[in-house]
This record gives sequence, C-alpha cells and structure tokens, in this order.
Amino acid sequence: MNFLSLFVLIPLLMLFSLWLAKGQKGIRTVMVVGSSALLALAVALTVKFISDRAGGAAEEMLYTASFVWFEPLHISYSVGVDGISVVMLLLSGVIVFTGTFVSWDMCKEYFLWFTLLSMGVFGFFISIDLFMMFMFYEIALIPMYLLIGVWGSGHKEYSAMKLTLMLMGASAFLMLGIFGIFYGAGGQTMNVVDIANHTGGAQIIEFSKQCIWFPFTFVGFGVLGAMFPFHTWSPDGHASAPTAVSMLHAGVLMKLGGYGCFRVAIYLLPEAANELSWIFLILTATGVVYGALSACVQTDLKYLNAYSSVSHCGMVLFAILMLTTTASTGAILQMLSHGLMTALFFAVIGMIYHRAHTRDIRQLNGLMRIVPFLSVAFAIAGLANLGLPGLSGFVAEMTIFVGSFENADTFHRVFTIMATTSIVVAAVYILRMIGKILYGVNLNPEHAKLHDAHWEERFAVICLIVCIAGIGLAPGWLSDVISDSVAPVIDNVKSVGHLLSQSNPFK
Amino acid sequence: MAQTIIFLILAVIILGCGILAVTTKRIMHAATYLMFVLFGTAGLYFLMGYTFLASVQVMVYAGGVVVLYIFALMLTGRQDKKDNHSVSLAKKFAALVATLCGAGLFLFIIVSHRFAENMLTAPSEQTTSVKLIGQQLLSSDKFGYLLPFEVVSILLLACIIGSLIIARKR
Amino acid sequence: MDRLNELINIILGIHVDMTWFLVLSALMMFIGIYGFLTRRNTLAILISVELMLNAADINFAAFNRMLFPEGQEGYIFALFSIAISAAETAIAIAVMINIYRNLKNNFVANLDKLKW
Amino acid sequence: MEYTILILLLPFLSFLFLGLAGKWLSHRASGMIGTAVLAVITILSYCTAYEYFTADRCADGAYATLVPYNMTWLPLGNLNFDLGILLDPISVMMLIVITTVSFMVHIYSFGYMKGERGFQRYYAFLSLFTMSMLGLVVATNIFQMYLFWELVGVSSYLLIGFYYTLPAAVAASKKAFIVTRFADLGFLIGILIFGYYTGSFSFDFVNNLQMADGTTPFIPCAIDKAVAAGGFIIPTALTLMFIGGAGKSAMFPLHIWLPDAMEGPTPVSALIHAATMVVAGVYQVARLFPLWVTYAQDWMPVIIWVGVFTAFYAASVACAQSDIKRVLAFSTISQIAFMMVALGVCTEITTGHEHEGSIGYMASMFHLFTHAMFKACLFLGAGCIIHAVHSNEMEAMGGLRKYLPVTHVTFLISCLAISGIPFFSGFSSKDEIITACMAYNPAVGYIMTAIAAMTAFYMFRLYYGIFWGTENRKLHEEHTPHEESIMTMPLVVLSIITVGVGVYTTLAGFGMFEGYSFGSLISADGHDYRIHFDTSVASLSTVIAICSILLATYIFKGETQPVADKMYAAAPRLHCWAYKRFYMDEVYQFITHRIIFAHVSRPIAWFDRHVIDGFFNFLAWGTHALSFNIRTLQSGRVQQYALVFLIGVLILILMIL
Repeated sequence: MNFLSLFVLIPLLMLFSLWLAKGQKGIRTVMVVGSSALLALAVALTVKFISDRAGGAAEEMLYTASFVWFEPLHISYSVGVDGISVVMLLLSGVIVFTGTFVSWDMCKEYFLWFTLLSMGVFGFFISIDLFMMFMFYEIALIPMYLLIGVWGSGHKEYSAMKLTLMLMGASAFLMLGIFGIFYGAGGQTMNVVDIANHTGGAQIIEFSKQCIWFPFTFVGFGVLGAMFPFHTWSPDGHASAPTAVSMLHAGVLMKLGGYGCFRVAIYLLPEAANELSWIFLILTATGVVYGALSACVQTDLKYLNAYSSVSHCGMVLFAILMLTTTASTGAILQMLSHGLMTALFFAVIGMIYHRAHTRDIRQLNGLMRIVPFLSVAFAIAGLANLGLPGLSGFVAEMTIFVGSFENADTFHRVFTIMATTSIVVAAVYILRMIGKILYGVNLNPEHAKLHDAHWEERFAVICLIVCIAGIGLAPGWLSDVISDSVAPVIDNVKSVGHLLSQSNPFK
Repeated sequence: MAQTIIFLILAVIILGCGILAVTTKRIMHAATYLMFVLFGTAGLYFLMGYTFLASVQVMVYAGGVVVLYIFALMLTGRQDKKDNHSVSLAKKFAALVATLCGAGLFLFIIVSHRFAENMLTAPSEQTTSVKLIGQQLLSSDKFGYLLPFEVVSILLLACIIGSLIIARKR
Repeated sequence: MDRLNELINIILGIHVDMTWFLVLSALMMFIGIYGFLTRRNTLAILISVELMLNAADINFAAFNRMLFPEGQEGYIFALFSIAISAAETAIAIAVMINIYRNLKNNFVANLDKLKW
Repeated sequence: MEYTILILLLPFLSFLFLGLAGKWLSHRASGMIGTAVLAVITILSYCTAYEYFTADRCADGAYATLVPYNMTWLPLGNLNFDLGILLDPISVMMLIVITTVSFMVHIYSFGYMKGERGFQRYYAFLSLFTMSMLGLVVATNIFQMYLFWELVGVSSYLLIGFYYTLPAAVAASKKAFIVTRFADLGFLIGILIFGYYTGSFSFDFVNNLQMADGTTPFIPCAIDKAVAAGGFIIPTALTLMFIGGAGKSAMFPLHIWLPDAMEGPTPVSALIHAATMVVAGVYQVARLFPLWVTYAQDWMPVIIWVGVFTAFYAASVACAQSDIKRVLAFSTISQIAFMMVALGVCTEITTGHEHEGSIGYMASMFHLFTHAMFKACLFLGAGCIIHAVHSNEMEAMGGLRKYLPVTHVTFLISCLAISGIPFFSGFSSKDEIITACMAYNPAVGYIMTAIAAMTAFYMFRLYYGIFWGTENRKLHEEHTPHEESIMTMPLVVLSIITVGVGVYTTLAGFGMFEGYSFGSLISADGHDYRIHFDTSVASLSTVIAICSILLATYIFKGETQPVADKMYAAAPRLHCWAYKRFYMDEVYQFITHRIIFAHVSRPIAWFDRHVIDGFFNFLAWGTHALSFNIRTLQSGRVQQYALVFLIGVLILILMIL
C-alpha cells in the first residue's frame, strides 16, 4: 500500500475511533490526534516531496500507485502527487487541524461528518484517477448538507438544500464531462496522467469532442469554485454553516473546484482550453469585480466574506484561464492563500457570532476594546484579504497579475486590468467592515461583557495567522514547488495551440 | 350447424349477462349475472369438448367463487347493495370511449389475421380424458406439470391462511 | 324460396371458427374493462375482473383446441388460471371484508391512501 | 556595507516584539525599546551615509550605485520579485531623513503620548512604519518599492486610526488607505506594463550594477526592447506609476486624504504625513527619473502642471483653515507639489553649469530634505501647542509666546525657513526650484514665486494666530499651557539642522566659500554640482516673501484684526469655499457613496440576490411546481391507474402495429 493512502486511512480510522469514543474528552482526543497526524503527514509529504524533487525525481507525479478496482470500466484506485496536490494537501491538513480546535464543543455526530468530509477532500487531492476524483468529490459534498442542515444557523435547511442541489447539479455536469473525456480518449484508462500524455491506451481526444466536454468539466468544477454566475450557493451556504464547516468549505472544498478545473479541464482538454478559455475568462473576470462590488454593501459579516470569496476564487479561475505558467502558479498560490485567510476570517467571524449572537455589521461596534485578541485576528484576516504585503494574499495576487500580463493581446489586457481593480474594491469593503465593527465605541450594553477567545480558539487562530504570514514572508519555495508542477500542464496547452482562438469575437 | 347455433346462444348469454353484470345497480344482481356468464363459458368449453375444464369451471366458479361473492355481499351487508353512487357521466363516457376504441382495435387485429381457417370440429373429435390430464399434472417428464401444480397447491394453501389472517376479527 | 334455400345454405355453411371465439373473448374482456373502470364498489370491480379472467381462459382453451389440438398446454393453463383466480378471489374478498370493517363501505374512491 | 540589512531588520524585529509582547511590557519599557532600536539604525544610517559619500567616486566622477544585498524573494515566470538594498545618493539621503525624523518623533512621543492607551501599539506601528519606509527607499526594484509602498500605506492607516474610538479618526484612516490604494492601482498597472515590456523590474536601467562579489544581481532590463515595441509604452507605464506617486504624495485631485489624516497623533503627522511617506511619490519619480527624462520628456508637463495646480490650490486653501494641523497639511501638499514641479522642469540629466535644465532634480531632492526637517519641526511644534491647549483650533490659541517660549522660537525659525528667508534652509532649496522653473519656462517660475509668497503669507497667518493675535484668555487661565523638555528637545534639534543647513548653503550659494554643498552629494547624474544662486531670482523671491510676511504681520499680529475681518466680510463665499477646501471631499463623497455604492454596488447586490439567485431558486421552484402537478397522477385511485394503463397499452399496440 502506498503511503499516500494514509491520507484516506487516517480519517477512516478516525471515523471508527469516533464511533467508539465516549464522552467529549474521548471525541476531542480522537480528533486532535487524528488531525495532528494528518497535518504531520502533510508536512512530512511536503518535505519529502521537496527533497525528492531536489534529488532529481522528475516524473510528473511522484509516489504513484495503482490498484485495479473495477476492471470493465478501467476504474482503478490510483494515487500520486505533484507540487499542486502537495500544497493542497498541506492546506487541507492545516484547515482540518485548526477546524478541529474551532469546533471544540461540538458533538460526536458532527465530528463524524466533519471527518468524512476531510476524507473526501484528502482523497480527492491524492487521486489521479478520474473516477476516484469524482467519487471523493461526492464524498466531500454530502456531509456538507448534514453539517449545515443540522448544526447551522439561520435559514439552515434552505441554505443546505441550495448548496447541495447546486453542487450536485454541477457534479452531474462533471460526470458527463468525465465520461466524455474517458470515452473520448478511447475508453481504455481513467488515469489522468495517461490521458494527458496519451499513454496507457489513451488516444488524443478529438478537438470537436474536447470543445463539447470542456464546458461541462469546467462548469462542473467551476460551480464548486464559486464561478460567476453559479456562485449563489456560496453566500447562503457560508452564512448558515457552522464555523468550522465554513472554514473547511471555503478553505478547502472550494479549492477542489480550482484544482479540478486545472487538473482535469485544462490538463486533459488542452485544445479546448485554448479555444474556449475566453468565454470563461469573461465570466470569471466579471465575477472578480462583481463579487467585490457586492461585498461592499453587505451587512452580514459572513455574506460579506462569502462575496469576497467569490471575488478571490474568481481570481483563481481567472488566473488558470490565462494559461501561463506564472498566472497558474499564482492561481494555486491564491487557492492556498485564500484557503488560509478565508478560514481565518470565518473562524473569527464565527467566534464573534458565537459571543455577540449577531453578525450584523450595523449592530457591532467597538469590538477592539472588548475582545482585543479576536479583533486583531480579524484585522489581520482583513488585511490579508486586501492583499497586504507580508501576508499571503499579496504574493498570490501579484503572481497572478504578472502572469496575466504575459498575454499581450488587448483582450487579456483589458480583463487583467479589470481584475486588478478588485484590489481597490477589496480595500473598500474590508476597511469599511473593520472600521464599523472593530473601531469606534461599543454602544450595545449586551456586548460590553463579551469574553475574549479561549485557548483552543487562540491556538487555531494563531496557527492560521502563522501560516498566512509564513507564506507572505517566504513565498519562494512554495512558488518553486508549484510552478514546477504547473509548467508541464501549461506547456501541454501551449504546445497544441494558440490562446487567441478563432471563436473569440473580442480578439 | 348445431355448433353454430349453440355457440351463438352461448355468446348471446355471455355478452348479454356480461353487460348486465357490469351495468346493473344491484351488486347481488351483478353476481347473479356473473354466474350466468360463467355457465356460458362452461358451455363453450363443452362445445370445444373440454368437458373436464367445463366441469371445473362450473364447480370452482359457479359453485365456489360466486358463492363466495354472495357471502361477502351478505357479510358487508348493511350498506345498500346498490352501486348507485356511481361515477360521473363524463368518466363513464371516457371509460366507454376507451373501451370501445380498445375493442375496435382488438377486433380489427383479430379479423385482419387469418384465424378463420381453423374450424371448430365436433366435440367428440377431440376429447381429452381426465386420465391424461391427471397424468400430465403429476408427471415430471416433458409436458409434465408437476412443478406448477405444486406451486399452485402452495399458493392455495397460502391463500387459505392469508384469507383467514386478513379477514379475522381483531 | 330459392333465396330462402340459398340463405339456409349459407347459414348451414357457416362454421364456428377461431375468430368467433377470439371476438367473443375480446368483447368479454372489454366488457370487464368497462366494468372495472366504472364501478365504485370493490366487489363489483372484482366481478369485472372475473369477466376478464374468463375471457382469457376462453382464449387459452380456444387456441389449444383449434391450433394445437394434440397438445394440452392451453387446457392446463386454463385450469391453473381458474385455480389462481379462485385464490385471488378468496384473498380479495378477505381484504374487502377487512376494509369494510374499517371504513364501513367498500367504495374504491375511499381507498386512495397510497397516493403521493 | 552588509550591515545595511540591519537597518531594515531591526525595526521589523522591534515591530514584531512590541506587537506580540507589548501587552506584557510597561509603557516606558516598550517606548525605550522602540527608541533604542531607532537610535541604533539612525547611527547605522549615518555610518552608511558617511561611508557612502566619502568613498571614492567612480571614474566618471559620479557616485557609485551599490547593491550590498539582493535576493530573489518570489520568482514570477521570467521575472523576479527581488528584495534587496540599493544605495545611491538619493536613497542614502532618504535614509538620513527618515531615521533622523523618526528618531526625533520617537523621543517626542514619550512626552506627547504619555499615558495614552495603546502606547506599546503606537511604538510597534512606528517601528513598522520606519521599516517599511526604509525598505521603500532602498528598494532595488520597482516591485519592492510597491511592496513597501503598500506597507507604509497600511502603517499610515494604522497610525491615523490610532485613536480608533473616534469616528473621525476611523473615517480618516479608511479614506487615506482607500484613496492611496486607488492611486496604487495605477502604480501596479504601470509596474506590470513596465515589467512585461522590459523584462525586469530593476531600477538598474542601464544594467551596469554589480554585487560585491562581481555577480549581476538583477535580470537585465531591456528598455530598448520596450521602446521598440512602441514608443508610448514607457511613457504610459511611467504616467501610471506617477498616478500612484501622486496618490501617495497627495497631488490634486488625490490629495483629499492628507488633511483628514491629521486625525492621527501629531507626531505621526510629523513623521508620516509631513516628512517621509508623503514624499514617497516624489522619491518614486526621482528614482525613475532617468526613464522620464530619456523616454518620456513629452509627458513631463503632466507632472509640472499637476504640481503647479496642486501647489496653488493647497496654498489657497491653507490661507483659510482654522485648524492648525490642517494648515500645515495643506502647506505640506503645496510644498510637495513644489518638489514635483522641480522634477518636472528638469529636462536633462547631465549636470554642470552649462546644463541649466538639470537643476530641478537636485532642487527637488534638496527641498525634500529641508522640508522634511522644518515641516517635522512645525508639526512637532504644533503638537506641543495642541498638547498645551488641548485643541487644534486657532480660536483656543493666540498669545501663546508667553507660555511656550521654546516652541515659539523653533516654530518661528521653521516658518521663516518655509517662507524662504535667506539663512534658513528653505531659502536655498526653494530658490533652486524657482531657478529651475525659470530656466524651463518663466511663466512657471513666476507662478511658483507667487505661490511661494502665498506660502509665506499663510505660514505667518498661522504663526501670528498661534503666538500673537487674539488670546483666548479664559481658556489659558483655566489651564495654563506649558511645554515639556522631552518634547522641545527634538524641536531644537530640528531647528538647529534647519538653521545650520540654511546658513551653510546660503553662504555657499552666494559664493562666500567654496565647499561641498548639497549638489555635491546629490545631483541628477551623481556628479559634483555646486549650487550658485541666480541673484535676480533669489532677490525677487526674498523680497516677495518679506512683503508677504509684512502683510501677514499687518493683518494678523494685533489683538484685534480689523483687516482680516473686513476681508472675510468682503468675500465670504471665497473664504467659505477655501475653508471647505473647494468641496473636493464632497465630490468624492458623492462619487463613492452616491454613485459607486448606491448605483453600482447596491444594484449588483440586488441583482445577485434577485436575478441570479432568483434564477436558481426559480429552477428549484419550477422543479417543485412540476412535481407538485404531476403527483396527481399518483392519485391512489385504482380505476384511474387502470384507465391510464389501458390507454398506454392501446398506444403501445398501435405503435407496434
């Protein structure tokens, strides 16, 4: 058994132990041990990956293993990682670890679903078989319904239903896309690497077929990545979800979208990516600005952050569609950075909501004096969100912009400049929010005696801040790891065609 | 000739009583008409020379089933025996149209196929002895029906038990 | 007189053939169907069902008798069919008695608990 | 000179330490730590400056540009995002300016911020600011400049909003950040364009820099490639970057944040909003100056006219303000505009007496230096005054010379300096600027002279309003104003610098002795360039300045001010407009709240909730409605099923037929 499978086995073991665990203490022990093990595994994998790459391991995917699972459909349990999956696994490890601490007081059933969700996420990132990816994707989706529907707040049933239905609708598209790719490539293998390199019995997918399946795959994953105009599940879902679920969802699950778009849509359908990227580029660039502008007038903290996520995740897809190595590296960095900072944001918002029982910006004032720790964390999350140098957001955004500028035609320039305006709008909504809720004087006597964060909350928040600042201060190694793995994909795309497609009327 | 006349008589009985059975208001009358239909059917079996089948028909249907109906009617007695809360005229009309269309379609199919060459011969020309039937029912060879026979036996047993359980008073 | 003779000859020339039985059973079948669709009392509906069953039995017998006189399949099938319909009637009537106990009538319109 | 890296690292560590551990430190200890670190880096900066300026010049007589440290921080495809230290005359000068003023402010804050809640936080932010500003000036490449540019923006935001319980401070901090951020968008796009076409972000435009070990630190910059790709590319990029600089340096119409930024603590205003951060725009233009002058000469009038208009606008607004910090803020805007104009009128890079066009660069940097000193002194003086009377308004002042003697003297020296009176530092630098303007175009020269006269007028209006004029006796008797030595000490130091530099450069400029002057250290191409005043320009500006001062004396000195009252009465609208800063804030307010928020954001939010979300809800609703309707097929009525079944069978048969 390949050691990558531990990423799936540990959550399985955790599920089993949770089932047996008695009392809050037992549950917490299981969760802390399990999530620490996952985090440690992710860190170990990262270190090993970097040292192996430095030692000359040049394959596209390292540590691959494959076991035939269902022969007639050529489904096999195939695992393997490249730099992108490694950083995504690291991100997931951090978020699951901190999420455990944030949901400290939750009950056993909650943690069961939470762990199942983590298993789906980890499984997705280690899989290199289309079907396995799809399966883990579904495993990650379903717990979300229960987590929001049962432990959420507000219109939780509505939001849970909406989120699940929209994501399920997307996965229907996705399934069509995946089967289209599978049969388009000759129906001999589901292995991503084989299909991309036309090995293992896979053929080159015909151009016309690519153009059919690209939109299916891209939209299928794009919905999860909050692509405009399929993003509306995100504000409602995040607003209703319990804190740690918001974290995990925005922090990791939404990244499945971006990762999938890159790994499946762009990697396997390069010609169609060249040809059709312009349509999605318009959508995502619109989404970037649109999300930011919508965030400006939100009054609910979670809605605000959700729209900000729409903007930032739009930036991820936008950068992927630029089809340059630098921009795609930036996209992965942005996923990482957005995952961490939005998790921090949701964590802090959740903690504030838990105390003040409101998320309405108009009803919160002067929190800085009352809950200084949370307020500072909130401010740091906000500053990371608006791209302050030294925190992760800046690195990702700058990489994306520089990468996007590598496409010298007017069409891409115009949309790049459009996307850059979002950083100004981000400043507007973040500072407006910080100014309203942290600064000023508290006017609500009920809020005057709120207690500041507990130790486990502090621990989670500090972990996230350290990660954010770490990436922000020393992004070089991450960028190297990512761009090494992004380059083959983009080269693949570049080798088959030119970005300015015939179908683009704006070129 | 005689066959024709007998067939026609039986057909008239069957169809007439059948129509009456489904249109009469009183259910007791309907059961009675059904009995005539069943007798008519038995007559047809006789006409075909299937005497054993005909007698089974008379015994089981006319003797068993219809009696069962009458008992059931009596047991569910206090309601008025009429089925006069009948369905609306429109529904009746729709049913009639559907039925007529169906019947027309079937008749068209039947007539347009060449069944007419198969004449009915005299009953005496084709007799199936009870002995043969018995052998076939209990044989396990080719053309033996032991398995269905046993299955039906079990079915009947289950049916007896089921009826008892379902109908018993709690 | 000739005409009468001619007519008698024609009538004498008519023989009962396969079609007659089939037409009869088809009509019987559709009478049953009509009854099934229009009656409201469950017993009356059951009566219609018996009509349809009998129509089918006639067909079994007729096909056997006229197309494969040497075989016994239709014959025996009709026998089984009679047995099964007897069983079915017994059960159905037991169910109806039970329904009657609960609902105090036997109208099929009241038996719509199995909807959506 | 590897120790220069400490100049950046130490304040950063101090920021981290004070920020994280400040909670457990006493006010005094945290203040001491911050100040001590700053003292160390001040000394380091002076050492650097000494070592740099005394080192041998290059063969061609120019100061060498050194890169003691450079690392690739983030690889960006073919480009690199480097962090490093670049030493050339202007960055070394900026090191001195920043560390000096910052050190003074650190000391001063002991007195000014005494007992304030969040004292540790204040020193942490000051350290952060100092680090960012130093990082900005020593940037080896334009992206590093942008990075620290954003960081100074955020430290400015944090410091303006230091009194975060006051709504005005919160609003001002937000405004400062958003306005500059908006301008930075231009900067960023300019950087992207520049980086894409030249293939490098580095400031080494001619690719002749070497590290100490002889390696080339940067990816070579291919300016000619960019020029070949289109003549407009470099000017466009530069102009976009200038927008960023204009935002940071509060050029019209992006100046609106600066007056509001005065809501911050006064030492912060002195450090950030007078001496250092606001001149970042000027510094940026100066840094990119070789490109401007070589490739974008035709676009330089943009800088000039934006500068001229801003100088005039700010000076006229300053004449009508009653809040002393606001007066100083507008005066800052006006003076920075002088520096911008000076850069704009500089038409050649080769220095020498036969190249008159090259004075501007040197004049601008010189003014930057002198202005930083005297403006910091003015702001710190204003801080003393505010500390003494607990108000920013001139109404609460008047006649303060009795109570605050040291402040009075230092304030007067700084006012004389900014007015351009000989033997004070402002004279030398401003005179150079006007000379440069005259050389470029006499019209610009005369306009700038007039604005200089306005400067003298409003500064002395301020001076008389504070120290003479109508005294608010009631307030002063209630609470006698006094000054503290820890706060006056920096004032004295800064005014000594002002006078010292003034006397030295004035004498040198008039040819009293042949020695080093400012131009020897800093000039457009790094060559030694001795300042010599153009007598006509110098005398004209001096006379005009003295006239303005006399006019201000006449109007504002007395206990009662009949002339001033009459003037207000004569042109109430003008005064009101000037007082309201010509309603520029209202215009912005209108654009952001009434147009962007009300007519863009809100409709988008509505659209999202109702149209896009509505569409998906409609899908869900439609599915539900459809199911609701077709469920009646499942009626539970056996006969209905039978009918449907029959019809179905018939249809099937028909189809088979």
